[in-house]
Amino acid sequence: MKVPIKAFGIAKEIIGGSSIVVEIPAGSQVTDLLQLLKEQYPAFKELASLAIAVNATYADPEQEISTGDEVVIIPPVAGG
Amino acid sequence: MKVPIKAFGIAKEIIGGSSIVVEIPAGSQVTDLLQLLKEQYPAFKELASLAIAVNATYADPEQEISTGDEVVIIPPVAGG
Amino acid sequence: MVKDIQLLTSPLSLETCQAQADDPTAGGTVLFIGTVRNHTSGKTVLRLHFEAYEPMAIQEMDKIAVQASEQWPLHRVAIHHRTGMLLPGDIAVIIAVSAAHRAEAFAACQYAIDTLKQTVPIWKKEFFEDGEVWVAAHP
Amino acid sequence: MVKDIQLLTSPLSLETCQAQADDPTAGGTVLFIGTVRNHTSGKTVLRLHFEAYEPMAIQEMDKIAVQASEQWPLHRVAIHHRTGMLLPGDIAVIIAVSAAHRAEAFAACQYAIDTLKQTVPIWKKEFFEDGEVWVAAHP
Repeated sequence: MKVPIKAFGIAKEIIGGSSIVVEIPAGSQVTDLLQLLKEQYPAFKELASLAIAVNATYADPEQEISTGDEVVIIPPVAGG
Repeated sequence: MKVPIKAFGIAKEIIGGSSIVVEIPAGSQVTDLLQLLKEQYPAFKELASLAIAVNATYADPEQEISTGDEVVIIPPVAGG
Repeated sequence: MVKDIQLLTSPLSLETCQAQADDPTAGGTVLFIGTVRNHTSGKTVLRLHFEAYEPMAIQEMDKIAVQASEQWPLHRVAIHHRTGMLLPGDIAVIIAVSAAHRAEAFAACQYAIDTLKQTVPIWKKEFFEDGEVWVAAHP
Repeated sequence: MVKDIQLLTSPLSLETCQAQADDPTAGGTVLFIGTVRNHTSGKTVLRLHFEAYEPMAIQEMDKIAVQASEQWPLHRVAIHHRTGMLLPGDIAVIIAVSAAHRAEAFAACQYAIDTLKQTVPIWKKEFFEDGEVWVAAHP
């Protein structure tokens, strides 16, 4: 399935835009997506951390991604 | 010696004014003054605490009072 | 517990946060104010850009207020975070907490800023004379 | 450590205290704000009068700032206390502390308000519909 993914902060610079669409098998988990992203964009491996939010909530690695989910790459946060 | 003593807060109401002059023997200590005040004004015994400041600093009980000292009765404080 | 959670592009107001947090039955209000520093590792910061994943940032700040009030009996919590371009000295975040006892307001306010820095999806880019850097991005 | 210690008969200003405490190299500023409560032991407070032994109150507040900065590495400390007649909701005291690390600013600010309430010669009389009382005077 095709999953649109939004990016913020340094992730936007790494993917070269504010969103991309990735092709992943149905039933893929967050951990699979993270691995795919790190393969496609090795710069992600150099970050202090990398998380995925699904529907505006931090997702567990085992969480399955479904069609229609809002998926967002969360590089290290630095609020405050 | 005659020592003028200033009062604030409830101490002012207890002595009935913003200052009094007490007669104490030369060499009297702060503890002697406190005892004298409690005898003359028994309402001081009912307070949660009673301290004496000499020259704008909390005085130890053993401190001697000298002529010219600024002596102030400090009832329980309640700033903030 | 009453909460007021905001992401704002306009300057943050101490008066507003204090008014939001103030409670006539509270033992005191504690505010944390984070301002933009003028130096980072010896380099002069010219300006700073805050970017937020807004719906999630609001939700995460809301969670912080809720989790704080589960740990301490709070009256009110206000969390205002600025986004966009800021200059050194500008206020980036204000957290205001009131509680019946001030020790609880201190503890909850400190918990809130510590947690905000760890969980809220807001990113900060510092601009120097010779370049720019996403803060905390790399180890 | 830079300090700004004031007893004031005019309304206290958050902006002023924040500006006094703010430091472009600090990791954050913590403010404690004490306002006049509208109730005490179930009775409505109409107004409140603060009286201070001024030179000693200033000296004791100054000591608090110095002692705090001996315990924690602080950048700036502002302590402003109001005197005279206040109404419920009015600000009675503001303590603002900045430090390189926010944990130190929190600890020092809490130390300052706790100590102020114990040592600074300021007295508070609460006025109710049916009388008045010097706060904390009796056990």
